[in-house]
Amino acid sequence: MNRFGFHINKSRLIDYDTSDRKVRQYITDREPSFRVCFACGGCTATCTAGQHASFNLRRMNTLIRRGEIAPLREEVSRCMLCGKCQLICPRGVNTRNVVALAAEAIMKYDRNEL
Amino acid sequence: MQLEGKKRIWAEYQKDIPDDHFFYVRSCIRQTFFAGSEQVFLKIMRDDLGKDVMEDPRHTTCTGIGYHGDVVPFETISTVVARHFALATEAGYKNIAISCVTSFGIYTEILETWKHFPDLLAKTRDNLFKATGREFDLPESIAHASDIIYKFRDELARKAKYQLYDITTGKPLKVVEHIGCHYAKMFPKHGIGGAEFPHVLVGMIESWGGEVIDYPERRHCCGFGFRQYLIQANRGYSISASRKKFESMEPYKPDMIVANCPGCAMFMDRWQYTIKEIDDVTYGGYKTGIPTLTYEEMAGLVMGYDPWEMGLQFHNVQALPLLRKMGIKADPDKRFLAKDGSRLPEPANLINS
Amino acid sequence: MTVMTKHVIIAGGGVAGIEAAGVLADMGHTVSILEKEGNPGGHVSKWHALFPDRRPAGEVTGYLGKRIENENIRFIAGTSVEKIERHGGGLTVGISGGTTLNADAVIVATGFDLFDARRKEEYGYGIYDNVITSADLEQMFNDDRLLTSDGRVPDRIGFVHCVGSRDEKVCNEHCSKVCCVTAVKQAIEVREKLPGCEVFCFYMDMRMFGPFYEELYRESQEKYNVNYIRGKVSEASGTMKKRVALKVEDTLAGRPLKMEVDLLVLMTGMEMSKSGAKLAEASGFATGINRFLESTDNHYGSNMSKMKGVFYAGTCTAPMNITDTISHARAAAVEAVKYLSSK
Amino acid sequence: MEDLYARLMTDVRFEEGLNACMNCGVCTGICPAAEYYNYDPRRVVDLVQTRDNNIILELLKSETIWYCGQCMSCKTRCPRGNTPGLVIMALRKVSQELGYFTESEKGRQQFAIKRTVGENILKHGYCVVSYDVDPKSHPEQGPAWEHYYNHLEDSLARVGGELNGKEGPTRKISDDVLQELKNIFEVTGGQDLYDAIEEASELKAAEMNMEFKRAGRDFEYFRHVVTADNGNHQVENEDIRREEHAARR
Repeated sequence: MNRFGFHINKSRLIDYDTSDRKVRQYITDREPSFRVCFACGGCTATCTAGQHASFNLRRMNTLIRRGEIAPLREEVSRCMLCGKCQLICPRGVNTRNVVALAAEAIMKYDRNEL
Repeated sequence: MQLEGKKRIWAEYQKDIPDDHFFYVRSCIRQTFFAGSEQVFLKIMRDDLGKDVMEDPRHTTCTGIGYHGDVVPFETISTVVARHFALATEAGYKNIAISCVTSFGIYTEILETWKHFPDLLAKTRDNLFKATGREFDLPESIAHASDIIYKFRDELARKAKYQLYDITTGKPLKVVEHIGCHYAKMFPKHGIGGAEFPHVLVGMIESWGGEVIDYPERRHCCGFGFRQYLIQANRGYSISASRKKFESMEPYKPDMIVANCPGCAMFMDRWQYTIKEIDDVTYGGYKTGIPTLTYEEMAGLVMGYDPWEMGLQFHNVQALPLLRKMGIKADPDKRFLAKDGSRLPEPANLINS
Repeated sequence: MTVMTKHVIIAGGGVAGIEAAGVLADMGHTVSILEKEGNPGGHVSKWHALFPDRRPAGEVTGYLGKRIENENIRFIAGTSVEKIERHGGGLTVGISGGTTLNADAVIVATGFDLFDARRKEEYGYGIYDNVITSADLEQMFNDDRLLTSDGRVPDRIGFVHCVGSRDEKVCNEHCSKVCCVTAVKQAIEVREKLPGCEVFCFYMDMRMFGPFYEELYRESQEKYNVNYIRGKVSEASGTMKKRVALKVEDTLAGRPLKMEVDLLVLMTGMEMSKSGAKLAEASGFATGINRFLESTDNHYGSNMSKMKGVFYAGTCTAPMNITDTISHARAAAVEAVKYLSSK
Repeated sequence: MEDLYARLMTDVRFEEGLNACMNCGVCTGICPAAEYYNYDPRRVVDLVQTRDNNIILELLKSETIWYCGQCMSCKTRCPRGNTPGLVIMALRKVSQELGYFTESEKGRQQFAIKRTVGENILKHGYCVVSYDVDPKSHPEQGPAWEHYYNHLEDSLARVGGELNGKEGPTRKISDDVLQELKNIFEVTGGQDLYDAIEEASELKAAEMNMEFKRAGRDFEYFRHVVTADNGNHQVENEDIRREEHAARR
């Protein structure tokens, strides 16, 4: 700690002018149905992983769209890929594939391959 | 930007400010950190404008920082404010002039609450009588002290010795105006110009020859946040909010910041120093910091008051370059003097010194 | 059966007024349409294209133009109805200029005003150059000139829903219904004209109430990659580069968001028209808390006023799309005919 | 359990501050606290309007209600006429009255505000007084303040004031006047709130095995509440964090 006893805080803002949407692009190119999510939350309500851990696919999708990928690393690993969400999605999003692609994209992102 | 649009809004939010006979209440923060500002306000009012301003030494804090720090209940602060109304009533004054923006917000909130809940007014009368034996009439008007200077800005402009004008370049000074949140965000119709485009400082700056900067974070809070500054562990909140503003205004190369709220003026000065210490970053066109003034100090400079007798030297960002631009001759060696006129050691690490 | 020709005055020559006149004229009545503006058609005549099928607005104005080419219809431009009074068995209608006319029945079709976006001060309409309204954008489409005030091709455009609607700060608690789908339509049009331009709609709820609206919304996502952010824009500011900086909460992410756009489009809602409000006040017509005309019953009396012989048509009673306005106007005409034949 | 919602409703600020929220987020969009804390005023209002006493109890014990800076920017623009900042003020009051504030790190800080600002009011007649802003505990005030503070009488004289004078800035507030203030605090519940803060804090200090004194500021618990920062206040997802914390234990 510095002599003042506090730090200048980091911003929690989603800054769309500087955020990185490569992961979003990667997913959308390979799974176009990702675009039509209208954030009803049906996936999250039915989610098996969500019953036991704080996994929220609806919110994860939103963060990917905004280019906020930092929380993604933890999130994707929580999904058990059971696919129940896909059965319930009223817009027919291939949610399972979205999660798989997100995991793939974040790996590539970290290796500078995106 | 289209000025016509702003003028339309300014025309909508005007309020009646009385012409004379004010009962003045001081501010905790202003009298502590900018005592010279309160004094120069009184001098301008009394000596330059010939107004009657009464100050009763028996008035106190409104307890606003305690109220917004959540240790003082609404019933208590209402009664403390009612006591000030009682003092004004006893002295025969109907117009309250308020030094502090937090107080101004609170006075407004209390009067509005009493309007909607008359039983709370009755209860407050009761409480005040029980506690002090005092009774009060509601004031006819309440104004923030900056409202009053705004009202007389053109008269002051006619009597001014200096302008907000850079004599070295022949251009108006670029001024960032910062309005304390509690001035109009809670009750837009009680602020000159409303909440989104307040005119109270813009009017002064333009009347006195300056040019106002409208930058994206203009309306953002300075970050005081009451408990967010009072407690050391929380101060990251406070400094971060000010930094956000500095970064947003920096590209416009402002010559100074002026605020009508004592807290904002204090923080926007102090945080420039702290940010320099923590991150080695200074703001201002030439990395010299941006002098941050109270509106009384700005008015005082224009009216030709001695900057050191207003206390401009007690800011971390020193105003010497600004004074040079305005053509004000002020001896830097006379900034820090003892009562007997002897020189005190100059503080180290001031910005712009 | 012989039809006794009666004289019906219609206050307002927009979609509702013209359609009601058309129905009455078809049935042999003499109709005078009094329109305060110089031309018939109302707001739609200034629009470029219509939702949900994005047909040119000209097709509807063309239809309306043909509708008033009827020997039983007299279209009086530049004249407004100021006051309606009942005298014995008939109605007298005070018009601008101080003259009065007699009528057997009157249909009020004074329509709506677009919300004056300057009243939402935090968005800076009329102050920041690149803040425009949905009506301004239609004009840009008409002029085929989709540029910022300083002549740049926009890279990013934001649409703010509910400007002047669902907002007690401007005394409009009602939903204006059509702005959501208008934003979707305009977003698609922008994406078609400028494929390189990112488009964002800031909404609270997507109210896709009509046939093929929801489908249009989906198409905007699927085919046009329009972005939707759930959050009411808190504040817009001008930047040094004449862009517009926005502050909003992305409520689905639960975090504040900031973004700069080149153009900010305010989806202005519908308000009771000022002329309609004046007429209502002078004539003693009841208005609701939303300030639109209040009919005798929300469900089965939506064309009925409390003054015998006076009927309401279209958006003077509530925000409506064109389809519903035309249906409502036809119903008003039917009610008027029923009344006239019973006299 | 006491009906906490009903209790909140007796606060005029709560009644004024809470209508029906439609979760538009206009408050959070401009909230300075939402940017630097894991804080969302929209969510607070939405939770409170459930009227669920269990949820309200959680809030009263939470860090969440202590993040707001009461700038009141949320009041200007709410399309439903709510003021999340006022709702927060009402929640904080009840949290202190019922002693729940000591359950959170940020809430415990109320004790220090009472001992500083709170006591200044009754002792000196002002919330802040120059001789109490010690540069040692306020290094962020910088060199200008340090000079001013170290030469208080000289500095004040320079700007036309007198320390503890009869009038003007930083004058001495007379004992009669201070007595009036004390009476007001007694009559209006101000003193009760002070007492509630003291009482709960003393209990908490004992529970935390920390030194506590009934006056002053020079003891462990005071220093702790002023400086403690567990580093979790900005964390993106508090739930995840809590869960992980439990898992590690």
